[in-house]
Amino acid sequence: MSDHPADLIACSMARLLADGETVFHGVASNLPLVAILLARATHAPGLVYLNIGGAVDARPTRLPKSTVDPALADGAVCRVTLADFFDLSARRRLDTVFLSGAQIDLHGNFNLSVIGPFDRPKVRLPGGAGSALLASTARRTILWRTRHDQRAFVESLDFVSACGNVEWVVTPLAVLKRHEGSLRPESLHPGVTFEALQEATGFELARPEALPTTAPPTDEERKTIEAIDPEGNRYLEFA
Amino acid sequence: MSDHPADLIACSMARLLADGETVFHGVASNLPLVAILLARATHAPGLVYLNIGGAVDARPTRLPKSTVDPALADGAVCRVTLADFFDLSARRRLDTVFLSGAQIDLHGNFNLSVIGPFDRPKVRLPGGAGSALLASTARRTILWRTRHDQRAFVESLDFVSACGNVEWVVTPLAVLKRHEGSLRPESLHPGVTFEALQEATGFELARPEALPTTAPPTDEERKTIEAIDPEGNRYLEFA
Amino acid sequence: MSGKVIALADAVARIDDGATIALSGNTFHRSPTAAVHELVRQGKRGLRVVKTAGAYDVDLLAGAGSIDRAAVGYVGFEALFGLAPNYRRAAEEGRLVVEEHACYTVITGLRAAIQGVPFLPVAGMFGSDLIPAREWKTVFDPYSGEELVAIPRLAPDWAIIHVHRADPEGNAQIRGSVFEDLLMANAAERVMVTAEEVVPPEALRAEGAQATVPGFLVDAVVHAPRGAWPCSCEGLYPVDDAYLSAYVEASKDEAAYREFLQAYVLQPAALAGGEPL
Amino acid sequence: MSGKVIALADAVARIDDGATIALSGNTFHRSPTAAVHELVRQGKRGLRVVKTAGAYDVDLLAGAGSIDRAAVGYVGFEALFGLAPNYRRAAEEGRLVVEEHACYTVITGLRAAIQGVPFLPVAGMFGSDLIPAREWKTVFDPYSGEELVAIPRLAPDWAIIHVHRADPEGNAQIRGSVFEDLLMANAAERVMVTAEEVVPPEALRAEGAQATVPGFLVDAVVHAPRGAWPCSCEGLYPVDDAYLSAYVEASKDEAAYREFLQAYVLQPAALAGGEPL
Repeated sequence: MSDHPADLIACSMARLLADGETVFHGVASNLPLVAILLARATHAPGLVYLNIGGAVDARPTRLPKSTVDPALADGAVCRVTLADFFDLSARRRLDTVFLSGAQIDLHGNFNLSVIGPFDRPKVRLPGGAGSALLASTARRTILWRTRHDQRAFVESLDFVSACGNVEWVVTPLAVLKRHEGSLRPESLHPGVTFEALQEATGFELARPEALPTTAPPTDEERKTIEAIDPEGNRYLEFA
Repeated sequence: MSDHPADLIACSMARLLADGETVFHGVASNLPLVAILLARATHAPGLVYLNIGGAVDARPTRLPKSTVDPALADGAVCRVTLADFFDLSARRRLDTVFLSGAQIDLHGNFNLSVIGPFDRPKVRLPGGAGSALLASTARRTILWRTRHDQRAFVESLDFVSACGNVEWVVTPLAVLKRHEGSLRPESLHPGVTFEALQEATGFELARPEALPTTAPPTDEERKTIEAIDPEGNRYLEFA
Repeated sequence: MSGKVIALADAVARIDDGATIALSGNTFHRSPTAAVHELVRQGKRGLRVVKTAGAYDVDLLAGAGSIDRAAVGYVGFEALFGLAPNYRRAAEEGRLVVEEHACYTVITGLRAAIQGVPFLPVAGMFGSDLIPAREWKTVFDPYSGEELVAIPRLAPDWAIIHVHRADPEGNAQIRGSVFEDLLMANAAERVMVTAEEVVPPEALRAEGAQATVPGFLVDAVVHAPRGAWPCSCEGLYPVDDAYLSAYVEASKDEAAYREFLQAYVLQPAALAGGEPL
Repeated sequence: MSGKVIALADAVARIDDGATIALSGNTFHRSPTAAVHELVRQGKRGLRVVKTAGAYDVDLLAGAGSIDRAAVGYVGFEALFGLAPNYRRAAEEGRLVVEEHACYTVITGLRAAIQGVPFLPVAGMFGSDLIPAREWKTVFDPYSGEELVAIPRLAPDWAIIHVHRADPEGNAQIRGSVFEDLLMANAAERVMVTAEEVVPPEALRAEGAQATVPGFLVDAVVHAPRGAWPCSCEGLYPVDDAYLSAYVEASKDEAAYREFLQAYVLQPAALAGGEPL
């Protein structure tokens, strides 16, 4: 049975979360949302889940398509505002933030702003949202990207929307980690070779001595993901 | 019938308030509190009353001795925090603030900090609380002082806690207004002569051509003050 | 009801061409859409919009040509429909200047306005091309010498805030997520509240200090039931996916977009909002 | 109850001599008095207290010799009893350094800590002798050149917050005026909550997001009924004028003050608080 990349990504990200840490996701973050809820349902019951609507430790019972939806405040213990979570990050008390980039470079810098010149772009992207501040102040950033090709992983960004404490990058092909300022593969998803990964990546990857295969979701993880997201919102970004 | 100076002060201050303005008092401000409630009960029903507990437009039914008391939030339409009111002042949207000074000089600068050197004072006063910011950012400051003598109205302050937009000073002897940077009497309370006022004041006062007598409280004002403050908290500062 | 309650058209008529307007909510949630539609109907031009994360609202204003500047952290249709089609087209064709912000710099700029200071410093951000692109300057901490990015004051002429309930004095209650709305209401020169329900003068007080936005900050109150539609209003109605899907579909080409605009926005009948497609 | 709930003495024992402590409430209202009394009982020394407007709490700590610095906007007994007798004596005798603030500069310093920046600029204040006395420096707006006073970060080691209810995870509910407590809880390195009532883990959640202070900011929860006495706790009990009057009276001379301290503070029996004099 072959897992959908969304499930591999969600599961790989969930496993990166430690019990008890504070974790934040923003807009358009369906995969991080599933990852957070999966981690909380499995190995990290004390995860403190923070989101853009200002909900503290909500327990949503239904996943909306928009990750700003009020449904993501259900069961919260406290409601503050987005500004409070940015402040939390600014003072280095936010443990993990999930961010994404249209383009990502070797150093984990990323672009969500423009393809082409900033003032007259070829493609106007949505904008970095909170990234420029969060990536540089949260204790660590986990990036995800639902496409792994040379348009996404580039030698040179058209624009650096954000850079900073990127620790992990999770894609449909691999889990990469930043070592001494450069991304390198930490595990390859089932069926992916280093050569295929390098081929899909616009910058040169260091080849580590040991390069394990990403453990696919366990049965428990698969069941939990399905229970969390029965409507399959985690696949939206692949549409 | 001779009015207690507290009633004259409260009444004179109430008359200075315009309908619809935003007005704030802080700690230890029993007379401003009575003045605000009196103005609202008479000529200024649309006054927006703000206080240190963050209550917006409260309608206290009972006056506490402490002007930070939760009783002063009764009937509020909204509860924010003190910080919001300081911000309001900082952006020049607070119309009137009531402040007091242990020492007040000719220019309406005042001292609530120390008598003697700052670092080793002869008398350590309570401190200026919000004054240093509010006096310089609120659209106007009304100062009150329950004692009018040469110790209170001085040639030279031991310490300038605050200075700024002081417009009025109300005392047991007179109502003073700042004209071109200097205080001068605007009206003398019943029975007070200019000479007596000058004698009680440590700096030289300009003598205006016309110097009316402060109109004593009307019967309606007297009745309203008594209804607002039946326990006489307005006299506390005279104890 | 008297007080500050006026008709939507009259309230929106008070907004001048060229004004900077901050819009409540975040992406598809509690956007002041009724007022946004009216801005388009009145043919406003040269507006500048302020929002941390916009979606339909900013996209529509960009497509209709109402805004020529957008001070925003994000404009998109999330994973539902991807890029914002009209916003993107306007920016790519040079009709819209995107003053890209990080969401936190929108917040910081609003805070500067609220606190009466011309700028506020922020932690982090070095290395982002936003600093040169936006010509943001730096300051040095006078105590330690540390260099910090200085975000200039962002003071909207108007904040337009959609709320659950408001009274005639402008005291307004938001249920659930407040997003950046209180910052906007405090930072703006003037505030328009559009309310699902206009309640009697004493209602919010009698229920115990239920106002989120104090009335003294508010200039105009508009009764606008379903006024966030097709966006959600917490506890009342969800995002209208079908409408948004049709909007995005129509926006792929200019003629279809104009037709859609005519049918769903320019007709005053569309004002009430929410008739199913 | 497990989680973060510990005994008052154990919680206070975690505070080191020399620590900077921020105290909840304002003048006579919702001061964390139970913890303040315990600080005195444990003979802490060299503490620095942070508060916008203090009264009995700061005065008691000054009289007992627990604090040698006070970063405060106001310390006094309002019009009830005038000057703070022990605070005043300690300052006048050189035993206490008063780092006088305007209340707004306490708020601004806490905000700087919250926002992770070493300073924040404030509007106004020029002409006040606080600027030279506190050696506050200025910054220039890099856009307009305007000069502004820069308030340095004020980051307490501990915030001690008295609340109405808390759960074992530290989620804490304050009813009514929050004063500067949320700023303190966010700015501080560690947070101790003293609670009138400790509720079961799910209570605040089940009632609908009732926490004011989120538990992830909180390190210790102490069950302290009447823990603000002799100060008020909104909705529960008023200011104890009789106690405060006796305190102020006793404080006029050092021997009487010591006796009072012995009878009402140093006896662990006084912990519950509020036995009428």
